[in-house]
Amino acid sequence: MSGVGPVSAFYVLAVLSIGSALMVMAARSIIHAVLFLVLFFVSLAAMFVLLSADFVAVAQLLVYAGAIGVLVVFAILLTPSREQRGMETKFVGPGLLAGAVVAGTVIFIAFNTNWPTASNDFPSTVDAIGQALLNRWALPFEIASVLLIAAMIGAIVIVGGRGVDLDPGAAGPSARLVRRER
Amino acid sequence: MTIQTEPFIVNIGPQHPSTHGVFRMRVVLDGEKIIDADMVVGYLHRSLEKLAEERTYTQNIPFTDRMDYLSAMSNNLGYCMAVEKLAGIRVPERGQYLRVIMAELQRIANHSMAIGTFINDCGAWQTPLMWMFAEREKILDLFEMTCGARLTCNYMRIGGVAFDIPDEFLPAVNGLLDDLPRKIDEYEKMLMENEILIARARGVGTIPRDLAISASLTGPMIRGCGIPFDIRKADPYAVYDRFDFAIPVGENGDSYDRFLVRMAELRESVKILKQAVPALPGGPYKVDVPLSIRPPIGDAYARVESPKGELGYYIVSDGGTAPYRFHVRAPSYINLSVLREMVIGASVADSIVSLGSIDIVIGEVDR
Amino acid sequence: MTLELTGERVVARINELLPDAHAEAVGKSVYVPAESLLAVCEALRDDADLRMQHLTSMTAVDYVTHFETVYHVQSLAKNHLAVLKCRIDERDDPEIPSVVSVWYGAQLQEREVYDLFGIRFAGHPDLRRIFLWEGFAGYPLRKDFLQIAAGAQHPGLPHFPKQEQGFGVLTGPNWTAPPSHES
Amino acid sequence: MTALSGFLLSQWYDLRDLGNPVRALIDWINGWGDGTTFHWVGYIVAGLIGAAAIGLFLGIAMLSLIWIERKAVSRIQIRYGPNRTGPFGLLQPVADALKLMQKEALTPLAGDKIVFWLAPVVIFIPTLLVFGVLPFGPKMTAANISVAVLYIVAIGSATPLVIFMAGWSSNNKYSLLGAMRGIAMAISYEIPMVLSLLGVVLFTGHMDLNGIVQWQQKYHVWLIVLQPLAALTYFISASAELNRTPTDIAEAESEIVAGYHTEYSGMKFGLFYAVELGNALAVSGIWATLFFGGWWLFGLDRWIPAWLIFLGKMYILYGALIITRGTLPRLRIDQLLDFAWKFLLPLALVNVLVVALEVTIWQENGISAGIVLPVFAVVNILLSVVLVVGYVQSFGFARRQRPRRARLITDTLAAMPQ
Amino acid sequence: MVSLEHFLVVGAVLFGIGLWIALSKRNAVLILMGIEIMLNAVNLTLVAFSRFVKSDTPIAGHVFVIFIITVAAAEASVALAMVVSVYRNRGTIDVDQIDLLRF
Repeated sequence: MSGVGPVSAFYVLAVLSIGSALMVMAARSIIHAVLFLVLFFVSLAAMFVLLSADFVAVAQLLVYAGAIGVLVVFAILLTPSREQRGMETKFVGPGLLAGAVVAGTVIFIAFNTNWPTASNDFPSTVDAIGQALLNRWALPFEIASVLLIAAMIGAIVIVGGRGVDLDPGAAGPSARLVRRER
Repeated sequence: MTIQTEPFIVNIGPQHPSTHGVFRMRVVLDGEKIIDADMVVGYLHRSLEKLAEERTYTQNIPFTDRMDYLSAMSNNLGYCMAVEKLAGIRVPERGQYLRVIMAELQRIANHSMAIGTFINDCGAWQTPLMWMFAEREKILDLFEMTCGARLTCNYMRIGGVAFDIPDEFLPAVNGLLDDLPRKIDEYEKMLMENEILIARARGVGTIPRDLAISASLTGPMIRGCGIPFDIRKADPYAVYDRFDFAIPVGENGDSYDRFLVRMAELRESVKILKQAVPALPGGPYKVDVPLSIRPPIGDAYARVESPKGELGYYIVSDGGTAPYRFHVRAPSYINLSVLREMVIGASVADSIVSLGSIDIVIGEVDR
Repeated sequence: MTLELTGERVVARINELLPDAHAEAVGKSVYVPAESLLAVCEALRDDADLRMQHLTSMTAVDYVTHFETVYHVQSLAKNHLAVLKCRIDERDDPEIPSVVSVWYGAQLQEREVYDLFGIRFAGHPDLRRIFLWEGFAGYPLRKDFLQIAAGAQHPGLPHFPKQEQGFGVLTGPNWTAPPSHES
Repeated sequence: MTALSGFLLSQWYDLRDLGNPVRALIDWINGWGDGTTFHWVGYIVAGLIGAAAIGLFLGIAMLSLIWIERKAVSRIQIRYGPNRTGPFGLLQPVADALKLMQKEALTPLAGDKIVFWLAPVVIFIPTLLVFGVLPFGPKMTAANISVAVLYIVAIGSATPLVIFMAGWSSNNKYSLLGAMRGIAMAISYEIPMVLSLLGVVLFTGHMDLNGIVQWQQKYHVWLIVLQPLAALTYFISASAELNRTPTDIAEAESEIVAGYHTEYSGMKFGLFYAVELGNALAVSGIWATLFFGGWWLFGLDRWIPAWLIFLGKMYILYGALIITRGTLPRLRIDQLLDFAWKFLLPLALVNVLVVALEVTIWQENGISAGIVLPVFAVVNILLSVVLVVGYVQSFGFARRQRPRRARLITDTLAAMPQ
Repeated sequence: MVSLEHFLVVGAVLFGIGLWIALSKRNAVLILMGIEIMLNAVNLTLVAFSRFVKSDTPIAGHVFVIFIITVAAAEASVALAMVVSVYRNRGTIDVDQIDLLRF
């Protein structure tokens, strides 16, 4: 990748994503941590655009920044706020060491293998992904959809404490909601 | 183990867009549902009942305008009738007719305001309110024509009315009475079949019939539950017994039925006015009564069907120029006694709608 | 027309229903002693003949020597109205049984009477001041409260009574709770 | 006529394509020095011009919208609307802006100051980004990316988080309640929106907006005729995402004072107010592009500049949003969520199913568009009418709840309960 | 000139940070955030591979990332559901105190 735009964009985004990831670690309150996490997701989406993977970038923006960001926010609101100071366990040091070791090995491998590089730049990945998903990877595609359904139902069953259901009496949009006492 | 979420206390407080004035409801929420509600009033308490004991009977008339400032005419009428009953004064025919005409005009103005703000609480962006204000303006112009003030008219005196109507009053009233029915049809076409309004108001703030009677509700509140109690029919004062009109009544006492009752009452008032205005007799409009009248010792209770309900005045006289005791039975205040039953268990949005359907005016609640 | 029942007719009916409740008629109103107030109200409400199901208005009057609570009761079915009164001679701590158990509508009206007259109602579910704030000393509608007529003609009332200090100028936000550090 | 059009359509003065002067400027910049060293300057200037164009357009559009909205809503309410400031009240938006600017912007003490200050700024970004994708003319799209439709939905899905930021940081019960309501509703309305857009993309085979407009130009038809169900679902769910009146429970004035922007005052509140108008304009822009043929108008765009047609359609469709705002009362939160999950979602799913069926029939046996499109149009319109009416009858109001007028009684004593 | 190694370095550093967060935080929700960061780092490297490495089906990288995104979404929802139900039963989500399996 050459040219002044992409190169400068790469460095800016690299700093942004690594910085926001670090801030998730260092944020005082957990709400700030979530917001930095969303910033991290958005910067990663921008990184994908840089790698001309436009469908993946938009999917990441939609799923991560939109859905999972809000999901984590709701989780925080449902759990007690007194623990939101995000205190660290005693593994801060060893954790940093483990992270550094893993990162180091990957970087070592990255620089020492000669990758058969070829700059394949796709004008538009959407139809290519579509074709791939429904032809070569049709089976994993179906399994993924089954997995999603299972996860959704599982989440509802685990958390569905006081579910609400429809008061059979009144029909129509104004039906009264009756909170089911489990 | 149930997680104990600490109660979420919210003040639907004195400054709130839809509490019709400085009315405060301290509400304990569990999510959207209200677990407990406590009404805090007294922000507009001027203790008129104490002040009235220091002033002569005629000086007290302006106080009655300031109580339910949206229907000043009915307030004046109630007070003057109480004093006349105490002092045994007979009001001439023309005075009686003028009183009825002004009271019914005031009812139309008040109901258009009540319906407009009720739908405003359901969330419509002031559109119905503005439509109905167009009518209300015409009526307020009529009041301004006769007694100089639009809201606090101070028009009635003990023994009759303060001024006779100017010449351009009758044509203006007749013009108004001609296009009012058409306008009311237009409101009904706009509001009656509105699915969202039905969804928001039907079944909200329902009051059972026996609770309505036992909680001494009056006006559209009790008529919404299907009980046709209206003082103009039960205890016809002034010349109401000469007109034939009907009392609208709802079915199951929810906010939507109260809205239907108020809409139908608009029509009934027009029917009364159509009979009263042509039959306006000539002759004196006022019996001259000494300014500092001294009614005989004793007490009297007179009541009037104000747009909010039964407005009663209990006056005790000790023979002096000032009333010994001046008590007002305020319909808005007593209609609030069912607020807890309507609000607890409902969501925040529903509680605002049911509060709007009671149609309270804080001046009357706090006195 | 709403028939305003005379005192004798109501008392006659009461004596039939409750012989020992010695109520007496004075003109159009019926004086009922405090002890038998609840029984009389209950009887009037459930009686098929009078059917007093709707308590229209409930208030009190301060006759300097004694208090009087006034109940205007009416029957929607029979379309007649009666006036019950109850004398309370006690001046400094008047107490009277509450009729909330008979008519639910009396709840707010009794709170108002307690707030403005200081008459306590036994059996009232939630007897608190409704218009004035808890720290307000004195009951405004009593005749001996800040007698303005005795010469003080200025309309505004610079002095409002505070809890312990009797008369004193109430300033700023601390006029509700009595300042704890002083007492 | 030909002389005039010749002059107008000559390369330099082709009003239909505002890109010319910009293209000339960038070529001139790139020509500096020895032709290649300053390309990065050209690159940055082109980016800046695109951004400035959208920013300026949005700023002016918002000012005009404030005036249009206030005048139109007042017309619905039979009153004059602003007519004091300047002729016909035209300076009212300026007056509003100045008023908001000089008002003091308070910050709640116990609130989260940084997040509180950040929320109004961040909420502006999605609005601007959506305009970057809208095709104002055949060659006038800031960024004609190939996944434009999904991009619009992705940007839309970021707003609930910003609403949460605003609601959480103002440390006020009403705003937290409003923020929670806003998020719950925005999420549950996102799915019908995505499915309705899926229907359009499936039918036209393009995901970029300019492609869709060209598709409509090629087949000489507006998509609303072919996809009425998708248009209806998109309009309702998009106006729900915007918190416009039938569904403005996130900032319901009558219930929770002003929802998530209760604590905001001064220009911060101004930003929230302007963003709401900007989003509404964006939605009507998307609606115009997808269903009403964007900048194309049955060949008329040879004479009238394309961007003028697009602006006209955008403002006309914005009128639809004004009408719903002026007339409909607000639904309750649980009714709204019911409406999304029980009415919009099935409708959108059925629409996607039908469209997929139609596309396979059309592509497989290669029937010419001339025959197949009118047939699809009729089938789709009939289907949408049947579905909507069928739903309303079955799920709508049971007969017994249908409101009757109040019962009129003349002889009241007889009708009294004993 | 930005080449494959640059993206791999960024991916590795992000993965390290994600691991660090997951290991050192006491609040279960924060651990989950760390896992999300690690997954995203993997996504980045995959897309970088599909962009720079010679292969007959370069789109495979993208498809793989799509699958990772769906799995991550499902995993996040189930994990947070568990966190909430753990809080509901234990009254706390402090990872140190949830040590029933520890001997």
